Amino acid sequence: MDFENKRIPDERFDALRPEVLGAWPTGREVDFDEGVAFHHALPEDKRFPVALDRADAERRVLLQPRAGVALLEEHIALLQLLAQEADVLPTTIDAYTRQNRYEEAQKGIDKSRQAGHSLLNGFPAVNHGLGACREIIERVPKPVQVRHGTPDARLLAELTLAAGFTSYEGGGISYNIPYTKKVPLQKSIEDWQYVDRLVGRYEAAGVRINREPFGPLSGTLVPPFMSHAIAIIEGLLALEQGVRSLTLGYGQAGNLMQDVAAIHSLRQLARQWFEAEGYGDYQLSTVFHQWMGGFPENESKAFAVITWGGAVAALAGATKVIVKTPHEASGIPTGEANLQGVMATSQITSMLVDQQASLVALVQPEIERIKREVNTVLRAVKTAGEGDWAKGAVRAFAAGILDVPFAPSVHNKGKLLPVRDNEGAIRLFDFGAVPLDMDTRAFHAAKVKERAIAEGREPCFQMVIDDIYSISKGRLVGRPR
Amino acid sequence: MDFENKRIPDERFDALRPEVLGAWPTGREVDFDEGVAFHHALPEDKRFPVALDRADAERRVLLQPRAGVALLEEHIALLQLLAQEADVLPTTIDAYTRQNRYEEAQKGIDKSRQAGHSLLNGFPAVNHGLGACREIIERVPKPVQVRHGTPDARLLAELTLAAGFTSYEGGGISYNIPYTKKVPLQKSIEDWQYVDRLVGRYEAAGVRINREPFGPLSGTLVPPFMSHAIAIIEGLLALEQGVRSLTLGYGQAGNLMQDVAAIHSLRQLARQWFEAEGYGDYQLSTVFHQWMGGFPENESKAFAVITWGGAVAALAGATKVIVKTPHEASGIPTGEANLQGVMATSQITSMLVDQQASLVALVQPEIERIKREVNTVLRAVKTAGEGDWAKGAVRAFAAGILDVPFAPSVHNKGKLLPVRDNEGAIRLFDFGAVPLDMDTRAFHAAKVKERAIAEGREPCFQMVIDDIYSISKGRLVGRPR
Amino acid sequence: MSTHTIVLGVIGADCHAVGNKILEAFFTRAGYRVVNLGVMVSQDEFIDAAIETGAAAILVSSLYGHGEIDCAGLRDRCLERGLDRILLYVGGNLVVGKADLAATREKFLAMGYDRVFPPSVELDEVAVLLRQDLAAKDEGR
Amino acid sequence: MSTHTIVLGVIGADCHAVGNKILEAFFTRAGYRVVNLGVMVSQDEFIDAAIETGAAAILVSSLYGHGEIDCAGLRDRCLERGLDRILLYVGGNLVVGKADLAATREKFLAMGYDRVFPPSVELDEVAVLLRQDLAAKDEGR
Ligand code: B12
Ligand code: B12
Repeated sequence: MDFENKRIPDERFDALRPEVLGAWPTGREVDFDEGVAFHHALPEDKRFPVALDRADAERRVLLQPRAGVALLEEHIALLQLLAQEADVLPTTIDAYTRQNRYEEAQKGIDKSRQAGHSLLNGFPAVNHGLGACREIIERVPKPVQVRHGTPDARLLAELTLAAGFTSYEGGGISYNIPYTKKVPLQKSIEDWQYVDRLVGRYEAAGVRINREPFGPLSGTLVPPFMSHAIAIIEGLLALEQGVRSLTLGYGQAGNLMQDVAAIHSLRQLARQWFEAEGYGDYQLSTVFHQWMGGFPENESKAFAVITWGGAVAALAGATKVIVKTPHEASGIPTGEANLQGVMATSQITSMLVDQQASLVALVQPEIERIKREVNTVLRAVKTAGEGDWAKGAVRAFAAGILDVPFAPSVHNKGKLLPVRDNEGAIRLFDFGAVPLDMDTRAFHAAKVKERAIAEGREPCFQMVIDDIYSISKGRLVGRPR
Repeated sequence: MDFENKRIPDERFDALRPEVLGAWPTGREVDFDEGVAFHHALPEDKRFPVALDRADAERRVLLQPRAGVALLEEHIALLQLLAQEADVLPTTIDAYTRQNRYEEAQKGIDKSRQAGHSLLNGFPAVNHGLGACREIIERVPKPVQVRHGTPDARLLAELTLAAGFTSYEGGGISYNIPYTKKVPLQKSIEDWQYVDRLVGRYEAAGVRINREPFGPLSGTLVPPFMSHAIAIIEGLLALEQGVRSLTLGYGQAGNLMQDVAAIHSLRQLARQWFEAEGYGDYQLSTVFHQWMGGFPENESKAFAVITWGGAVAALAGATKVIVKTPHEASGIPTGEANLQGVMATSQITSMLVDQQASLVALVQPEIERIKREVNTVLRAVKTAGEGDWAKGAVRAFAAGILDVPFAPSVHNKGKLLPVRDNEGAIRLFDFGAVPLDMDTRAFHAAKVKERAIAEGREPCFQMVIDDIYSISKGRLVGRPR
Repeated sequence: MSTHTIVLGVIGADCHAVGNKILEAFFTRAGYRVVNLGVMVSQDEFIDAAIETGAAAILVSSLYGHGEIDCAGLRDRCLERGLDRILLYVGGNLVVGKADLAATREKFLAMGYDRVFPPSVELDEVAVLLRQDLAAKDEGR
Repeated sequence: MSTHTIVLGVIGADCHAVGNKILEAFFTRAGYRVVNLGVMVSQDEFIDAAIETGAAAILVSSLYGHGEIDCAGLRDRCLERGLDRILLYVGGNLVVGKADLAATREKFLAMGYDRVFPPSVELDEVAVLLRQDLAAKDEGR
């Protein structure tokens, strides 16, 4: 079959399935119809899409931590602890499972049993199998999402969705470029078309499952327009396969105006492009990630970064905020540290949620700028794909039209270089091959120049390095010392 | 001598002095000329006015904690610890000393020695005497300010200024109305004229000492215009006595726009009124107090409140921020908890300090509103005093023109009732006898109404109570549950 | 049902007025005759007011940390002055520093207070306890 | 002065690329010939590259927490494959969780690494140590 942005025909999907389920013994446990029945019996307050809708209606920001450990009981206990203060919960998958290295995941489970504590950086859901995943849903009182970073996440999706998870993070671009080195983009997009089609089939069976492309990408100085463009492409790919509940994401940049503008523009752009491409009748929400780059080691300082993220999420009116912890710079957090991050965020989001309206007028110019950039890039992607978004995405990465700063993938050009301006907004230092118009280029150059003058140095790569370290060293703009 | 806003003549000051210094044996240790000589020898980086000037020039926010314990060695160790992260330091005085109850303070010192830990809520500077205070200045590497709440702070000032402290908090109104029950306002203003005159004498001797009226008053839902009016009156009283370095203060309300507007309007109003009243050649700075009302007990949530205070201080461009601690709701913080508050604040202020300019345009209407309110009230005070600010202040409190919500003093009418609007800004529910113009009244009423409608209840006293508790319960606006 | 009188106040050199105003509003609404002495109340002022008004309980607040010093001896002073059946409640940030609640409670119970409350107490719960304690006292009469 | 070659990479299934790019820039500027293998590098890939380029040191990064599993046995494997004099440095968030630095260091020293670094290490300090260690090695030659 051709590689293109077209709904996978049922015959083809059914033909692929045995191979997917056969990749690891637990795959045999999957029974789609039984899964659908289980979902139908799920109470409302365990359903992710319901929680998202309610939050937007009530203008509340949902709080979601990341969390996953090697063993089932410990994992459930962890989520139960976090459920005290979090609105929706995660099951974060370990990094071996993300690479489909189930043998190594098994070693990690075994060694964790011996060590008496988790040696894995997440919950190896595939190895644990369907029954274990089901237990999570049954014993945790709130909606649970699978959060990972898996380029081929087909088996993981089959297992966890059948088990009753009601939201699934990732996408063919956002779980490839920042998370892998060599996986071809066409391969990961195809594999994610499978996942989205699976979600579409649940939808057709009356079971709504939320899908969330991973917004922050490399988490490091990603300009909003680039992550927005990719989020919208992943949204289009998902809609085509029948997904009907989408949460588009964005990782905090650090500048108040840019971040608020980013969330507003993300919603507006998504609606525009989805409509223009002929999709209606879907549920759209946004997720704001607290600072995804390097954190300060000191826990009090980490609390400040966490709180600022929560503040901006609330002021921007995001539907959901992904919460960091005071242990971020050091290692996977204990349950207590994780809960602390949620509590700090809870305080600040509920303190600020009534002040959303105040900044809208102010951020309008930045909204317009982001829109213009995204529209330019998306048009170029569509052209590259001769009208097809799947082909367009692959070709755009090859050409550097889409380019994610600091991503590890060899399929990413890595020519686009971001840098902060004098107020800490992320601008472009080197445009690489991204086809921005001349006015936009002039704007970025002027902003970077302004900072360079303030610092008495030429725009240079050291500036970018300084910006990478800045928040972990207690600044936003990486000024020379 | 008449009670009026006139510089105390030297003869009168000299005549008062023996009585002041005789109030407690340590008063004998004071030698003004020796004190002046010590100040002249002080290095620049132990001088408060220098730190304030530099911060404004470099657009940095100075961080200052509160701290004071019963015994000298412990107190110095505490300040040395805090000096790691704080820019300027305090010596917070215990509550017996604040009421000139030196015998009780002595009991507190003795009991603290026995107990092996501080049983006092501050450092009893008068009992410890000049030598001990001098040691603080000598052994602490940064500028140190006396922070207290003393209606008659003459002896404390004589001792600590001669010892080398370079900043002194308080004022005849702000250290009376929120801090006492029965002290007549005329008495406390006269006693603070003495303090300001003393500072003026140091100034004349070439020693600049910074003075800081206490901005937050009762710390609880004080509308900005009321604290601004009082801060400006105290500024005028201080200038008249020869004070030349003034830091005007404001306690965070919680609404971003109102708080940023408050700091901007405070600077502008002070300049206007000081000039209009004929004062030039002084140094003006501002201090922003992180939330001064009830804190959440949970330490993570307290970190969020602290961080938000730091964020707004930076966005508003305050010269200095007074930092709370994660122990705030529970008790006097340990040194470590205190340092944690400073570190969180340090992270957020340095992350946001470059974004000050962004909000100026947006807050303009709120700035204008505050200015109009303050101007109305100050004109009424001046009229009440027949042109004299000292008399005006006393008469304005008696008439309810000046009125501090929730203050304990019987000389405060307590008729003004504040309440939050639907975005959390502090507005007026009951105007009491404060002479605001009709348009302003209509604005407040409309804002309160808007909230009442959103909550489906009439504006009522329960709303005010809900607002008092709200931040400690994780909200800003005290919505019905 | 008899309306009990209760005396409120913040002891010592303590100026924290907000909680005190809320306690006044709350207990008034709860049906008590409230005599509120405000802030900075001495032990004798509490006792004078209780004697004068025939109060059934004194609710002492201490927020500023000197509670340990200021509150000691109030029970003895009450007995000395003939108040031998009065309920003594105390609440607030009773000692200096973030202290262990149980230890603080012990300390103040040992001083002769009938009940000891942290600042986070729900006033509705206090009202229930006060009703019970007063009823028990009335029966014992 | 001879220009040493050093091999950089992030071990295992670890995709954290930012620190790796910075290490490359830093050591290049410090005058080394840097062979950067990027992320997701297996033990054998490290060794192949070191043999091929005659590298004097391998700088292993592990950020994602599986360092304890991924890094074990690298020293033995080097010896097996004839790399008997190579310096092995390791750094990053080496174990799962916020761990005691000293304990982690012990653990990795016992695995045969010459030096072990936390994420907060100043690269200038690493450069000094690397210069010293390489000089000592050259002398010992
Ligand atoms: C950005 C980031 C990501 C991005 C990475 C994008 C990319 N491709 O680069 C994304 C979002 C994709 C990501 C994913 C994951 N991450 Co991550 N990530 C981070 C984060 C926030 C910053 C890392 C960073 O770029 N720092 C900036 C650079 C400059 O610093 P650095 O990486 O530490 O490198 C420096 C030093 O470590 C040192 N150094 C490193 N190696 C060596 C070697 C030697 C010899 C020497 C001398 C020095 C040295 O020098 C470097 C330059 O200064 C950190 C937490 C933090 N530090 O705040 C977590 C963190 C590293 N991630 C973590 C985890 C667990 C994951 C995931 C498994 C998801 C999960 N379970 O949460 C996945 C990994 C999947 C995979 N296959 O690897 C954990 C690791 C936990 C642990 N060790 O206990 C961390 C610590 C967060 C946490 N506390 O949970 N992550
Ligand atoms: C606002 C405030 C101030 C304002 C007070 C204005 C005024 N006149 O009212 C100002 C700024 C003037 C002030 C000054 C000082 N304060 Co003050 N202040 C606070 C703060 C932030 C809030 C208090 C408040 O109004 N809360 C809201 C009300 C509704 O709650 P509440 O007072 O706790 O009262 C409730 C309960 O405690 C309970 N309750 C109280 N009494 C009783 C009694 C009974 C029988 C019962 C059942 C219940 C009960 O019910 C009340 C209603 O819900 C608290 C810390 C906090 N809580 O966050 C510190 C705090 C109380 N202050 C403190 C201190 C030390 C001082 C000072 C000495 C300065 C200093 N060294 O820092 C001076 C006091 C000088 C003096 N002479 O008293 C400390 C006390 C420390 C300790 N106990 O270890 C605190 C805890 C802050 C801290 N962590 O350091 N303060």
